[in-house]
Amino acid sequence: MKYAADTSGIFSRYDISIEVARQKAREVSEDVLLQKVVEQLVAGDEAGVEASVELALEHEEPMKVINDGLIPGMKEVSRLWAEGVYFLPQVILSSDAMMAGISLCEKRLGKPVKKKATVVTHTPEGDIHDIGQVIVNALLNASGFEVVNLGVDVPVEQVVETCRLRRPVMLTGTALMTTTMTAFPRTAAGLRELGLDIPFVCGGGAVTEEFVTSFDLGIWGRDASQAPEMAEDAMNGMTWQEMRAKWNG
Amino acid sequence: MKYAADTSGIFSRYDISIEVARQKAREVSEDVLLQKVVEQLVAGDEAGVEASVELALEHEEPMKVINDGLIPGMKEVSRLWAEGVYFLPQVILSSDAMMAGISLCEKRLGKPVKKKATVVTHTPEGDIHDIGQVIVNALLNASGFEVVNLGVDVPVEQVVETCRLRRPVMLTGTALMTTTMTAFPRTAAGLRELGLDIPFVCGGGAVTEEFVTSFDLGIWGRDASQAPEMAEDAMNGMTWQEMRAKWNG
Amino acid sequence: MSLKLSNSMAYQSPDLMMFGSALKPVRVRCGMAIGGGAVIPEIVPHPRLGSEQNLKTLLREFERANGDALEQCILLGFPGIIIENEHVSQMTQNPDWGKEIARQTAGQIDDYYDKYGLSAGYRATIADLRKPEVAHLRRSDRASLILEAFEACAEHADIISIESVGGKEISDHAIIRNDVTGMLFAQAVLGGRDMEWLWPQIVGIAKKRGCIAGGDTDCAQANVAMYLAGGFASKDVPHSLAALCRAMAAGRSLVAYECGATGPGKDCGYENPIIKAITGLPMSAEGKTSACAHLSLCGNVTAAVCDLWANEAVEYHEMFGGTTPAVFTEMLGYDAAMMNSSIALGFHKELQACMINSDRYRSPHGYILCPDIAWEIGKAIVENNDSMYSRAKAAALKCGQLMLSDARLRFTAYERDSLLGYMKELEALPDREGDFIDMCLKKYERVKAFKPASYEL
Amino acid sequence: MSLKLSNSMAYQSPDLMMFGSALKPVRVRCGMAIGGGAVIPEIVPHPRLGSEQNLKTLLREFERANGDALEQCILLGFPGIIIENEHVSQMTQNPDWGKEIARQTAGQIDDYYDKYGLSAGYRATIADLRKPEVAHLRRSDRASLILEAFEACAEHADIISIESVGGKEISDHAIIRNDVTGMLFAQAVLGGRDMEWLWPQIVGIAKKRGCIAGGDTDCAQANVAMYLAGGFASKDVPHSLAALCRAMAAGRSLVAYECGATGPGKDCGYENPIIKAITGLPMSAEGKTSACAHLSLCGNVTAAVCDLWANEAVEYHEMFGGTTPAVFTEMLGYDAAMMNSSIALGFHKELQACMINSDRYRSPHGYILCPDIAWEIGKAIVENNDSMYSRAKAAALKCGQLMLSDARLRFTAYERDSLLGYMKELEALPDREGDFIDMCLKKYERVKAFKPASYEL
Ligand SMILES: [Zn+2]
Ligand SMILES: [Zn+2]
Ligand SMILES: [Zn+2]
Repeated sequence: MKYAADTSGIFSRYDISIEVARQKAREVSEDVLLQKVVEQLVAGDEAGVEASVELALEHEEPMKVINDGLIPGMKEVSRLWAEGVYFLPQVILSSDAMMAGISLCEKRLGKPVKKKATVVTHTPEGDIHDIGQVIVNALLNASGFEVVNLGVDVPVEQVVETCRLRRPVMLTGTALMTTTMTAFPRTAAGLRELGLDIPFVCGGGAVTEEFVTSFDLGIWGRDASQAPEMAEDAMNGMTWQEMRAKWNG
Repeated sequence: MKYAADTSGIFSRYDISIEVARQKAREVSEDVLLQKVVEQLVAGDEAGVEASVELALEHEEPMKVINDGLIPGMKEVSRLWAEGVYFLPQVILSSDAMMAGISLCEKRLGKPVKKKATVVTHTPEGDIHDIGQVIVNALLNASGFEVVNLGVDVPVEQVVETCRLRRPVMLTGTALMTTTMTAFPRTAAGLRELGLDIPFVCGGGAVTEEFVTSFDLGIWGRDASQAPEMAEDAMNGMTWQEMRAKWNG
Repeated sequence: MSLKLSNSMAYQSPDLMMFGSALKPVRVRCGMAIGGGAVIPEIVPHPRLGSEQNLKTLLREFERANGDALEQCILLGFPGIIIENEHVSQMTQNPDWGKEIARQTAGQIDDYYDKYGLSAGYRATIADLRKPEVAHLRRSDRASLILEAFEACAEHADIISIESVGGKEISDHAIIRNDVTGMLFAQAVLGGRDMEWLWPQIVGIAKKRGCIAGGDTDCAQANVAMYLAGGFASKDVPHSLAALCRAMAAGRSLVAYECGATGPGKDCGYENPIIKAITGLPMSAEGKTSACAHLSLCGNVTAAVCDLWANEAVEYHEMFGGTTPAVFTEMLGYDAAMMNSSIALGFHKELQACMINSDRYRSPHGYILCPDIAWEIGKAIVENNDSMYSRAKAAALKCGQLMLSDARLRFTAYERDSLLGYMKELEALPDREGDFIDMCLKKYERVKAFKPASYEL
Repeated sequence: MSLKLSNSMAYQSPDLMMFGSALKPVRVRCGMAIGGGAVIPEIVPHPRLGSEQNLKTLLREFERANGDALEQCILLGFPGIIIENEHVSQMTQNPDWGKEIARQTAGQIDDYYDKYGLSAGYRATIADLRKPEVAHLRRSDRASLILEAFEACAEHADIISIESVGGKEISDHAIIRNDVTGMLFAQAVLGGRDMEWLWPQIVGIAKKRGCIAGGDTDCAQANVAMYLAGGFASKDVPHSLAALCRAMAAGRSLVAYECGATGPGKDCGYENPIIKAITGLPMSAEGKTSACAHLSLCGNVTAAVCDLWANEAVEYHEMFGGTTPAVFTEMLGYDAAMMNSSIALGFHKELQACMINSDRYRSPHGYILCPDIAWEIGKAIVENNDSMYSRAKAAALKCGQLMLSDARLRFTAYERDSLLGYMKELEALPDREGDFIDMCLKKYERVKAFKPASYEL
């Protein structure tokens, strides 16, 4: 087999030319023990976070470990992701590590830490490529939301009933096939009937902006990574109309 | 340059394997002079038709030349086209020849022959590939309809006004670009406002069945060759709903 | 006539013609050469229904469509791309609209160049609003408007083009009547004369603005014939007539380059291989990857000597894999990558042979676009350059002779009889252009939209 | 385990592998051979939103979509085509629906054969409804239903296939955590075991009904990794991990053929070149012309040893040039025509070299699908056939070594570091499958949907 000596007319490796130089995490805390928590968290090392949180808890209050260690650490991870330094798995691993650390703090506190707000997530009919909801769940967890994950193949009635009981600030739905996304407008209609004007973010494969913005409550999500910021908006009281104006169009 | 000896894996010449054997026109009239008219007409020979019509008119009434010569000749052409023997240009040339023959008969009659019914045709905004209306006009003429051809770049108001004045049994519109077909629903609305429920056949390039059947009066035309039969349906009193049910879906 | 008609072949042999290389490459503003050794994809998105309502919605539509194409190049590592926007009528009717869209796209291209080093260029194709039925081709508001639109777009675009319509009123009449004489008159005499008036003005504007005068295509005539000829089950127009129209189109579209256009010729100019043989200028082509716009029986062979590889037109909307401009950029870009691989490997002659063999004997149209046949037709054009009429007639006759002389090109009985009829008709035509014009003015005087004054006849 | 794992290579050298030819071609009902010397297009239309409402609307939708593809072959002179319908869930949930659509399509195919002599075949791909989260993979209504659907479709279809989902609950967890161990467990151990249960039943049904048991694809795992790896600007999953997952997928998908499937393997099985090297069976592939479904960094190279050339999935709707099945049939058919031209000319090695050079150094995924690399990975599989685990691990290690050993394949620093990390992790894994399974059962016991009983673990 013959290989071309000059490939410049064939392809350009933009990934290499634009690679962002790796950065170390910034120093977040002057407390050596808490800074250690941060570093382990930024490294996505779950066992390491558990160890350093245990150590920190010997000297600090659990809420301080959370507020001055785990949360700023996760913020640092988000920054590295936003700047193109981190890849998704690094964020997920840090999120897993944070959840493990919080769990230890909660054990010490003797009660669960209050979450920011509740988000319900679901997939009306699963497809073999459907990983969107898995990512959405992990990112929402990492951002401090309580995630009620209904999983795949969820009937419309169950989604509506869960929203009635849990009163989430936001509902998400992912679908990959056009023939399953018909569930979305029916879900939205069910919520409206109960007077629940919950922003309903829909996304995934075949789900188009045009379709989602054709029914009330619907906001089109282009990418799973948008979920946390959308949830913040909803938590801060934005209506679905305001969210649609901000995120779509 | 090297050429492959065996092209069977590359292409199949279905056109050759399915070619319909050429057929002579059937004998339509026992009258030698009228049969001559038929043969010239089927051959698409305008000058020949004119000559043989002149000859026939020396012995026959003009309406007999039309009804027993020109019209059965054109029917024979339509049959040959429907059976895949004739190509479009042969139909158009025969149509031209028929119009010339009828014109001679009308001169002898001293008045125009009554047409079957009126059809209005137009193109809201012309595109350089737009030949659909030209074909529709020729085929409708050939089938004995009075064609009011508004041409290209016709404003909605002019179409509606013409329909109000001429009361056609059918309106056609052709468009090639999506950005011009927005005129169709506006035209349809204009007609409905005046209570004119005229079947409005729309077709051409970017015009989809889905779009045309989304507004009242609209019937989607897949191909210019459907126009005469559609006009017959309209003339026979079919409503736009009935025509849509027959031709679309 | 003052225009000097081409009298020689730029390529001394069809064997020298190859995709990706033209004898006279041109450069877009970012420096990327067209015809300089690599095939570049040319993507043509079309705005959705409703987006033409106002400038704002149209700007947004093209921002997405053109942006999606640029982004796809980065995602997949394509080194370069040309984006063409064919004006919907509103963009030419309001020259500012065309200008703002050109400005916006030039800005997007600059951004991608700065951020990633992507080489890209923008072709603005003005809509020819001059409908022969409703406007004088030279003296009418519509005629002024298109020149104004050229001026406006030339400031930002890399390339300006048009698909001019001179002669269409006659060709629409003739093509559905098997009238090869009418097609010759429409394409060579009317189309040629209209271009001779139009193109020096376009070239002047391009020179003033520092952009490239791309070229013209006989989309309005030869492509209508090709579309009507359709596939193997179609019964509208014989394929042999469509092939003759293509040969005649070469004599017509050549006028743009004789007036100073430098290429790249437009994708839908299937006559471009003939023109490249004569002029040595770079050409765009479309084939299988323009199936989104229309079918064709020459899906691969049209790539044989192309410099840009295009999709003709795809309406903007979503597919599972992304928006249509992204999807078609991917397909065009990989087609180009394969061609460029062959160049880098020295296998370009072999790849070209595969393209040619795919379609050479599939249909008459594919046959005459093979480089060797295209070159022969070009030679007939330059050797019969007494007039636009004489060269187009010579092109058609040569085209017909070549088709009939190759036993491997098969015809149905109907196609063959039709072709023999056209040849006889062409051979019987007068020698001198003046006589031919006199004959046609009389023959077509009753054709509704035909106004000889539009052509100063 | 009773299944005999492959212990030799069907192809003695990668140089012997070529598009259009397989060592063991198969024939569809009309007699057309797949892998018998010509590449055949395989079109996959997807029904529109709403058409799944009832059997009548769905029948009408597929009647149009499949009919448009067949008609396009006639219009353009394509000698043969395979139509694949991937079941939307309703077609498998109601096995009669899938059956009626198969019956209708078989009728359409017969009509085109009778009228024109077109050679066509129909592949029915059953939807794997067995979601590990909600159903036992072997003992549940959903498991029974898919077997019932196979029975129903096998009566009329030429080829039956599935994209089975065993292991997906672990791979979804692992892929976004950079967890190569989890991917190995999901693909080789769980996916392999599930296929070992499923495929003998499919093969039995096919034999009984006289149709072809096509094959499986690791769409649910390796393709999810590939989609997430995305293009050059994506930051979801390293491309080097997606490449390792592809190598491991070969060990998994191979099980179908070891259970008696004969190919053609499904288009989206990018692991198919490796499997073809081992088995000699015909394989479908997709590349640039499946841009409608998803982007890929291996648009040309996947054609290098394909027998069918496909588009993965395109939703039915209208484009300017016709409906999407017609448009994509045209593009696929011309791609195939070019490959078949090269075979007829004896230029197939040159064309294959162009395909390979297009993508070999574009990305890791393109690199490992080159025939020589795919063959080496296949060799590692058959030489380490103690267990499904050992061969998939060997495939991944060989894949990583080959990627790292070719200096022309460039990596970003992040990609290289990631790859080195995966290699170290893989090397540290236990030798024996039993030990590995014990380790993983413990490691993943908290993963929500994972039920070891579904795999009899
Ligand atoms: Zn064009
Ligand atoms: Zn898939
Ligand atoms: Zn798949």
